Amino acid sequence: SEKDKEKILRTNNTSEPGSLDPALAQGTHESWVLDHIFEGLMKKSEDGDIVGGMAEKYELAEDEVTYTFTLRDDVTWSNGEPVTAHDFEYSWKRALDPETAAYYAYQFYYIKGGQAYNEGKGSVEDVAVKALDDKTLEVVLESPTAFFPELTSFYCYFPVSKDVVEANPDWAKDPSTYVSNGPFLLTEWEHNAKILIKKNEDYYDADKVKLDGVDFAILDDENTAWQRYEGGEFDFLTPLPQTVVAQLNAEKSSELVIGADLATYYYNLNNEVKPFNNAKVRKALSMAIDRQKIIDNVAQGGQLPAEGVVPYGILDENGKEFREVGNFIKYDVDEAKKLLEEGLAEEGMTVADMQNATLVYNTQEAHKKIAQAVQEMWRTNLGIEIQLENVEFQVKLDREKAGDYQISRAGWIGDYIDPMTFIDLWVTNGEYNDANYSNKEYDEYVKTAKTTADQKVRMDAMRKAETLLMEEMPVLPIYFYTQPYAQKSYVSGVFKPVNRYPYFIYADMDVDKF
Amino acid sequence: MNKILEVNNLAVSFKTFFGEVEAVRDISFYVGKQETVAIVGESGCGKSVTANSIMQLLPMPPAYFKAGEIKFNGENLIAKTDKEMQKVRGNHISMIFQDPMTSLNPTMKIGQQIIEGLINHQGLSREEAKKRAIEALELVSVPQPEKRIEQYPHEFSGGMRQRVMIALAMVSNPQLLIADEPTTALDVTVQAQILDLMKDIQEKLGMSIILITHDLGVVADMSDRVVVMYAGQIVEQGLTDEIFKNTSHPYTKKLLASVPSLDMNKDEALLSIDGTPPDLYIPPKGCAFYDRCDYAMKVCKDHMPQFTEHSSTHSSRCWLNHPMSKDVKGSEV
Amino acid sequence: MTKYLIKRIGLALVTIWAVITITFMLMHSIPGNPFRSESKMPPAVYENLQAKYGLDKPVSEQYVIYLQNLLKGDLGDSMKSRVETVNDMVSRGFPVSAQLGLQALLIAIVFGPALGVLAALYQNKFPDYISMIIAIIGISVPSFIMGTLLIQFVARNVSFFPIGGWGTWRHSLLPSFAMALMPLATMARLMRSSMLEVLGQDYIKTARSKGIAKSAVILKHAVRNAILPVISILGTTISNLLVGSFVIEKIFGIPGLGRFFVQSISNRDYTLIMGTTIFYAAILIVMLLIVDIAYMLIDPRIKLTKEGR
Amino acid sequence: MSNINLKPELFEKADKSNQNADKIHRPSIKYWPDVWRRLKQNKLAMLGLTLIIVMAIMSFVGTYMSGYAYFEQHLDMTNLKPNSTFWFGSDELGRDMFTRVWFGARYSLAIGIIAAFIDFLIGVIYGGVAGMASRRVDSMMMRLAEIIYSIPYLLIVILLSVVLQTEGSGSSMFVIILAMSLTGWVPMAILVRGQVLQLKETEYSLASESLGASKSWILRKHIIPNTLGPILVNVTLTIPRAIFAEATLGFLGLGLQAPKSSLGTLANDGLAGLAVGNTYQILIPAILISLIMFSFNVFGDGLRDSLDPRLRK
Amino acid sequence: MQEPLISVKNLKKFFNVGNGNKLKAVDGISFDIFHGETFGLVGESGCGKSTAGRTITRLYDATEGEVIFNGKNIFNLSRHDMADVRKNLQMIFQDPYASLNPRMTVADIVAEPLEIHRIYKSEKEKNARVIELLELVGLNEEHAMRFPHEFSGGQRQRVGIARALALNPKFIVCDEPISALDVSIQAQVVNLLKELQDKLGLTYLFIAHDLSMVRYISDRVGVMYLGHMMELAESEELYDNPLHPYTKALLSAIPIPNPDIQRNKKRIVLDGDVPSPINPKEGCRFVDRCSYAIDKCRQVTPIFQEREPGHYAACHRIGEI
Ligand SMILES: Nc1ncnc2c1ncn2[C@@H]1O[C@H](COP(=O)(O)OP(=O)(O)OP(=O)(O)O)[C@@H](O)[C@H]1O
Ligand SMILES: Nc1ncnc2c1ncn2[C@@H]1O[C@H](COP(=O)(O)OP(=O)(O)OP(=O)(O)O)[C@@H](O)[C@H]1O
Ligand SMILES: [Mg+2]
Ligand SMILES: [Mg+2]
Repeated sequence: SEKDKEKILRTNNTSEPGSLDPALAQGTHESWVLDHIFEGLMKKSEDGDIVGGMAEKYELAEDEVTYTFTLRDDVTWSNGEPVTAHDFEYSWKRALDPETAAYYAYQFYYIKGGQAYNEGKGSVEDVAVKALDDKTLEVVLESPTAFFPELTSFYCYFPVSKDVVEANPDWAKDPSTYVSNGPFLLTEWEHNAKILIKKNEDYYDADKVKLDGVDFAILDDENTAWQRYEGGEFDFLTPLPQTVVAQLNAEKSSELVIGADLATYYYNLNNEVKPFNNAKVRKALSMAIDRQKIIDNVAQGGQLPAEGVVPYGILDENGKEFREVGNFIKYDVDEAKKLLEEGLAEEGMTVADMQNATLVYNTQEAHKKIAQAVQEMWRTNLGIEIQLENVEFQVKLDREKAGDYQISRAGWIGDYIDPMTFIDLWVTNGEYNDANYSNKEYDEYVKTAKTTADQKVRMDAMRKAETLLMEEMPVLPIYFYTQPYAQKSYVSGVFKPVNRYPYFIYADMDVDKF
Repeated sequence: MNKILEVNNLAVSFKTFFGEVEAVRDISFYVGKQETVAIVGESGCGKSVTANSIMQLLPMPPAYFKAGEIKFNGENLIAKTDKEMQKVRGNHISMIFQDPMTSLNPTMKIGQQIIEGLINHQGLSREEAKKRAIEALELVSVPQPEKRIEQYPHEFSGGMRQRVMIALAMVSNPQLLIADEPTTALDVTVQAQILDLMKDIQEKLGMSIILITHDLGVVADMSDRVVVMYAGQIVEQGLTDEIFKNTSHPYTKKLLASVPSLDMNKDEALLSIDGTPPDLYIPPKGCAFYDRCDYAMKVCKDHMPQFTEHSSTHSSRCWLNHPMSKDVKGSEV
Repeated sequence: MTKYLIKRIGLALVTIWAVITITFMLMHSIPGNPFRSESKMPPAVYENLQAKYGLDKPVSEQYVIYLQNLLKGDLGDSMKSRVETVNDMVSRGFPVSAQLGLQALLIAIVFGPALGVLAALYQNKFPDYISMIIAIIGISVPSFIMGTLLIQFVARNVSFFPIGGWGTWRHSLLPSFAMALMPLATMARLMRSSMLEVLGQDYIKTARSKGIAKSAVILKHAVRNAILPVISILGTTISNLLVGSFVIEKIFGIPGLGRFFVQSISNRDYTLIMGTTIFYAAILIVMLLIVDIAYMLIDPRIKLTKEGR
Repeated sequence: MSNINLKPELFEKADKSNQNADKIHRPSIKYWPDVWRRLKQNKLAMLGLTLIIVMAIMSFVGTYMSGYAYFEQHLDMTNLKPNSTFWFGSDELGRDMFTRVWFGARYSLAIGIIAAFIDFLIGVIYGGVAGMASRRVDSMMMRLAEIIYSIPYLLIVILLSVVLQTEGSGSSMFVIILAMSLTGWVPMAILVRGQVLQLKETEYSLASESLGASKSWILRKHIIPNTLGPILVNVTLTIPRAIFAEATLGFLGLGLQAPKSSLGTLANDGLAGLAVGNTYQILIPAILISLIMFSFNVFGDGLRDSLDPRLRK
Repeated sequence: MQEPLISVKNLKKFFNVGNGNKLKAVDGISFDIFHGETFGLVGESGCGKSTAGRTITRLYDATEGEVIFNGKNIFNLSRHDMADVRKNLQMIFQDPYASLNPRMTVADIVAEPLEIHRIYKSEKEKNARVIELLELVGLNEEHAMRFPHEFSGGQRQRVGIARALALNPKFIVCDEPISALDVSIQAQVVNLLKELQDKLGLTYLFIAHDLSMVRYISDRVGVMYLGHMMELAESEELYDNPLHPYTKALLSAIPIPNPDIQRNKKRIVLDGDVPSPINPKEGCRFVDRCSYAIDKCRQVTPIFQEREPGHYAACHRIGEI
C-alpha cells in the first residue's frame, strides 16, 4: 500500500493569484501555477532545451519573420475537446484586445499588427496570427526575433479554449468550469488559502509526469512557511527567509538548492543631478562597493556579484554565456578615492556636499540591509556620509519617474532570455531609464541590435553597448539574483528554468521516504 | 436581662498620615433583647464608627481595632472572619446607614437591592422576595412601590432613599437593628409612621434596636435606654427617663437645653454649646468636655474622670460626681 | 430610544458618506496607481487597464460612479483580482476574521476584566503582581512577535496546533490567543484601576452589610459600576478585532479580511480600499453605538437620548 | 473612685483664659506635596521611577560606553552572541547591539512619552469637551472622531510621508509623532467621554455648577481628577503602543531611517534571527521594552494610588 | 408692598420615568420671596421640595414656568449671565457627602467658589477667608487639609454650608441644611444663618423637616404636598391657625423631646393609600388621605388662593372644617 500513496507535492505559493486566466496573469504567483496546468506551442525540456509542446514542429520562412507551427494530433483540452490552431489564434488576439486589458499584452508586440491593435490604432484583422487549419498556425512578426519560439513557451502565450471562453467569460474563476491543457489540472482553489492541481491522465506525455499533484498553500509570511517546511508540512519551499538561506548555506545543507535567476540588482544614480552627472563620481561610487562582501555577509542568498548589467543564463550566437564578454566591475578603494576627488572637483563640490545625497529604497528587510552596508562602505572607503530613506514601493516608483531622487534601489527581471531585455533599459528617454542616462552612441548600438536578424551583429552591438554603459556607470549593478529553494531529500527532478519558477512537471517523490 | 449585644472596652482608631485618630475610646455598653438603646452625641463623636464596628464594616486600613470585644449572642464579632460575618450581616444584624444618598448602588434597581439579601439569607424565590420588597416599601410609605422598585436611586428623593435603606434593613427581620440616623431626611409625618413601624416590628419579632440620632424627640419616643457619647467616649448612660430627668453630665444637660421647641422666641438666639469638640488626634488626657464645660475644675484638665453609678442603670463620667467637688458651682445653664 | 436609534442610523449614513468621500480623495491624492509596477508596461497596456477600470475619467466622475454603484450595493471589481469582486472578498474574508476576532474577544473579555478584578481585590498582593506580569507581557510583546513566537515554539513542538493555515478550530486557537493578549491586558489594567475606585464607595459597604457573599458583592455591585472604562475601549477594540489583524492573518496565513486592509493600500487597489474602509467604518459605527447604548444600560444616570436635565 | 492622690485645690474652678495656648496642631500639608509623599512611600512605584530615570540616562550614556558607534559595521563579525566585545552581541551587519539598543531606547522612550502625552492631551480635551457639551455637540464630535478613526490610517500616513518629506535626512521625529497622533487619541477620547458622561451626573459636579462654575471648570476640577485612574492606565499603555507603531511606520517608510534604530525596529529586525536561533537579537530589545512597560506601569499605578485620597495612609 | 427678590411663577418640573410616564415632581407652584426674608418650605418627603429648590437655582431646566430673579427670568439667561447670577444664588445640598468631591481637601472645596469667581486678591487672602468660613460653621483650621471621607456626616454638612456662604450670596436655597446635624450644631448653624441675614440681608429658601426649627427661622412658610403648594402663610399664623388638613396633620406629628409627653401624645394619623407623583389624577392631591374629603375634592383641583390676608391655601373645605 505504500506504493499507493498519492504523490502530492506540498509547497507554498506566496500570494493569491489575481486570476488563473493566462491572458490576465500578472506575476509569479500566477505563472507558477499556470506553468503546470497549461502548455504552449513550445515547452522547456528537463534539460532546458526548447522543444515542441502543443506544436509538433515549426518552420521559419526565408523572410525570417513568418513562423508556421504544426500542432500535435493527440492534444486535447481537459474537457476532451481537441486543442486546435484556432484556439491559439483566438487566445493571442484576445490577449491583445484592449478590452481584455492584459498586463502582458506587450509580449505579443513582436507579432505584426499586435502593438497597433493593442494601442487601439489597428484592427484585429491586421494581427498576423492565423489558423490555416485546425492544426496549422501561421504567425508573422514585425521583425526578426530569434527568441520567439522560446517566447511561445511562456504563460502569456498559453492557449485557452475558444469554445469554453466564449460560452462562459467567468470560466477561470472556478475549478469546475476551468479548462486547460497542461500536465496538471486545477482541481481545488480555496481563495487565499490553497490551490490544488492534479495530474492530467490524458496529457500526451503523461508517462513522464510522476507526481499525482501539487498542493500550493497560499501563505505570505516567509517565516511561517519555513516553519511549516521544517515541520514537515511542505516538501518544497521558495522563497526562503534570508537568514535561513545563510544558515543552510553555511551548513552546506543538501536540502538547499541555489537556483539560477535572470535578474540584476542595481542602484540608479540620477544622472541629471549633481554630482551624479559626473561619470567619475559614479564610477568612484561603484568602485567603493565590495560586492563580494555584501553577498557573503549581507544578502547571503548565494547571489553572484554583478559583473555588468546582463546576468548569467543568456547564451550568445555561439551558444556560450553572453556574460563572458567580461567583468566590468572592480572593487578598488584607492582608485575610487582618486576618481571621486577628481569628479567632485570638476563639479566644484566637496565630500561634505555629499551629505545631502539620499539613497531611496522601498521597504523590505533585504533592501534595507544592503543599503546600510553600502552606506557604510561609502563612509569608510570614501568618507562620504549619505542618508538613507525608505519609502513605500509606489512612492518610490513615483519619485523615480519624477526624477525626484539621487540614488535609488532598483532591480530588473528579464522578460525573455536575451541580453536586450536588460540593454534597452537605458536608451535615451526609455520608459524605464530612471537614471535618465542619455548617450547617442549607446542608442545607436541598441538600434542596430534591434533591427538586424544577424545574430553576430546583434550580439556584438549589445556587447559594445554594455561595455560603454559600464564605462559610464549610470547605474551601479550590485549582484545577479539567484533563486534559492529548499526541497526535502525525497524530492527529485525539480527543474529550474533560468527565468521561471521551478517546474514540478518532471519532479518525483520517493515514496519510501516521505 | 438577656443581653443580645455587649460592647466591652471597645477602642477604634484610624491611621492617618498625621498619626492616629482615636475615634472611639474605650466604650462599653450593652443592648438587651427587644430593647431600644439610643446613642446620642455631638457630630463626630464616634457614633457611626461604633455602629460600623459592630457590623465589621470599617475600612481597614485605615481603621483598626485597638482593644475590646463586641459580643453578639455571646460570640465575639471582632474575632470572626469575613465569611463568618456574612452569615451575621443582613441576617441577624441589619444596619441603616447614615448617608442614604451614597449608600445605594446607583446602577442597581431599588427592588433588586432590597431582595438581594432576602434571597441570600432566607432562600426565598425571586417572586416571593419581590413581593416582600414591595410590601416593605409600602410599609415605609413609598407610593406605588410596584413601579418604584424598577427605578434607580437617583430617581428618588432624599427621604425616599432613606426609606429604601430602612426597608432594606428591616425586610430581613434581624435580631438587632442598627439605625444610624434613620429619619434625618424624613418629614415628621413619615418619620412618625416609620418609628411606629419599627416599634411594631420590635414587638412582634423581639428585635433589638440601636438607634443613633441627634433628634432627642425621637429618643424620647423610642428608646428604653440612652447612651451619651462625647469625643469617642461614653459620658453618661441610663434609662431614658433618667437621662431626661436626672441628667447628670454637664454635656448631656447642654445637649437637652439646646433642643429647639415650637415656642422658641424668634428674636433670641438658639442655645448652643460653644466651642468645638477636641480633635481626636492626640485626645486630651483629662475630660474631653473640659474646654466647653461651665463647671470645669482644675482636676478635669489632666485627669480622666471615672464612671459613677447613680443607679443600677444610670452612670456618668464626671468629676462633679466626686465627693470633693461639692462646693464648686458653675454658672447656671 | 427608538427615536434615538433612528437618529443615530441617519447620522451613521452621513458618517459613512464622509468617510467615503475623504478616503476617496486621499486615495487619489497619494502617489501610485494599481497598475504601476516595476516591470515593463508600455503606455498602451497601462491605458487599457486604466480604461477598463474607469480610471481614465476625472476623479469627480469616478466618485459619482462609485457612489451610484454603492447605492446598488456593488462595491465594484477589485483591481488586482479578476476572480473575485470586492463584495466576494469582503463576504468571504469577513466571516473568517470575525470568527477569529470573536474568539480573541472572548478570551480577552473572559480573562481581562477578571484579572483586573482579582488584582484590585488583592491590591499589592500576589494576584495583583501576576496580573501585572501578564499585562506587561501582553502589552510589551506585540502581536507580530507573539505570533512568530507561538508558531516557532508552540505550533512547531505541539502537534495539536497546526503551523499556520485555516480550516479547523485548532487552526484558530493560537492566532486568537495572540490577538487577544493586547486587549486582554488593557482591559485588565483598566478594570483594576476603576475597581479600586469603586471598592471604596459607600454602597459597597451597604452591599456587604446585607451579608451577601464577597463574590456577589464584587460581581453584582462593584463590577457594573467599574466596567464603564472597559466598555469605552471595547468599541474600538471590537471593531479592530472583528475586521481582523493584518499581522496575525499574515503570519498565520489566515484568509481573512484583515490582510486586505494593508495589502489593498500598498497595491493601490482602489475599490478594495474603499470596500474594506466602508466595511470597517460600518462596524466601528455600530460598535460605538452599542457602546453608547451600553452606557445607558449600565449607568441609568447617563442620558444620551434627551437634552439636558 | 480612683485612688490617685487628688488634692482639694484640683477641685477649684478652672481658669480657662489661656486655654488656646496648648492647643495641638496637626501638621498641615497641601494636596500635591502629599501626593508626592505618598508616592515616595510606594516602593514599587519608586522602583519604576528609578528604572525610568536610569534608562533615560543610559539611552544617552549607554551609546558611548562600548566604544562602537550605532552605525559602525563589522561585516566579518555578524550575529555574534553576547560576549566581552559585544556585550549584547552583534547584529546581522556586525553592529554593536549594546550601542544600538540604547540608541533605540532613546528614540523609543522619546516617541513613547511624547506620543502618550499628545494622545493624553488631545484625548482628554476632546473627550472631555464632548462629554460635557450638549448632546448635539457631543454627537457631532463623536461622529467626527468616528470618521477620523475610520479613514485608513495608512493612507494618511503615506500622504504625510509624501507631503512632509524632509530633505535628505529622512523623517523627523515630528513627522513620526504627528503620524502616530493622528488617530491615536480617538480611543482615549472615547474613554474620557464615557467617564465624563458618568461623572457629570454626580452631585459634586452639580454642586459645582450651582456655584457658578463653567463646564470647563467642572471638567478640570472635578471630573478629570476623579477619572485619572483609567486615564493613567491608558496613558501608560499608549507608550508601548507608540513604540511599536513607530516600528510599523518604519515599514511604510515613515519611521526612523536606518541605520538609526528604535526598540521597535530592533525587535522587528531581531525577528529574522529567530528562525536560525539568534534569539538574543529579539530578546534584548523585547526585554528592554518590557522593562519600560513595567516601569511606567508600576509608576502609573503608584501615581494613581497616591492621587486617591481614600487610600491615604 | 416690597418688590420680591425672587418670584416663582407656575413652576413645573416633570421627569420622564420610562414608558411615557411622567413623574410630576413639581406641578405648578407659585410664590414670592422678599428681600431679607426666610421662606420655609416643608412637606412630606418626596413631595418635590428638593426638585423645586434645584429648579429655582436652574440646576434643572424647568418643564414650565418662570423664576424671576432680579427682574429677569433665569431660564432665559445665557450661560455667562447665569454664572453671574449664581454668585448671588447659592445652594446648600441635601446630601452632605455626595456633593463633596472626594478628591478635594476641605480647604479646596470651600475655596472653590472663590476661585470660580476670582474674588480674592492673594493666596493668603483666600486661605484666610477659607479658615474664616470653616470657623463660621464650627470647623477649624485643622480640618482644612482633610478629605470628605474623613469626616462624620454632620461635619460634611458643615463643609457644604461653608461653601455656600463663601460668596456672600443674596439668596441661598438651603435644602435640609441641618437635618444631618446634631442639635448643638443645628443651633450654631441656624444662629449663624440668622446672624448673616441680619448683617448682610440674606434671603433664604429654607427646606427642612424640623418644624420647630422652620417656625423659628422662617418669616413665611409654604407647605407642599405631592408637587402642589397646599398652604402658605406667615409662620406664626400657619402654626397657630393651620387651614389645610395636611398642615394640621403635619403639625400634630412633631416629636417632643420629653418621654412623658411624647409617649402619650395624640397625633393625626394619615391613613389611606400613599399617593404617587407618577401620572397623578385630577383633583386634590391629598384627597385619599384626607378625613374631610368630599366628592368635589376628587374631581376638581382646588385653587391656591388667599383665604385670609397673606394666608393662602388650596382646599375646597376651608371654613367648613
Ligand atoms: N476614614 C477616616 N479617617 C480618619 N478619620 C475618620 C475617618 N472616618 C471617621 N473619622 C473620624 O472619626 C470621628 C468619628 O466619626 P463618626 O462618623 O463616628 O461620627 P458620628 O458620631 O457618626 O457623627 P455624625 O453624627 O456627624 O455622623 C470623627 O471625628 C471623624 O472625623
Ligand atoms: N432625576 C429624577 N428622575 C426621576 N424622578 C425624580 C428625579 N429626582 C426626583 N425625582 C422624583 O421627584 C419627586 C420629588 O423629589 P424631591 O427630591 O424633590 O423630593 P423632596 O421633597 O426633596 O423629598 P425629600 O424630603 O425626601 O428630600 C420624587 O418622587 C422623586 O422620586
Ligand atoms: Mg455618623
Ligand atoms: Mg429633598
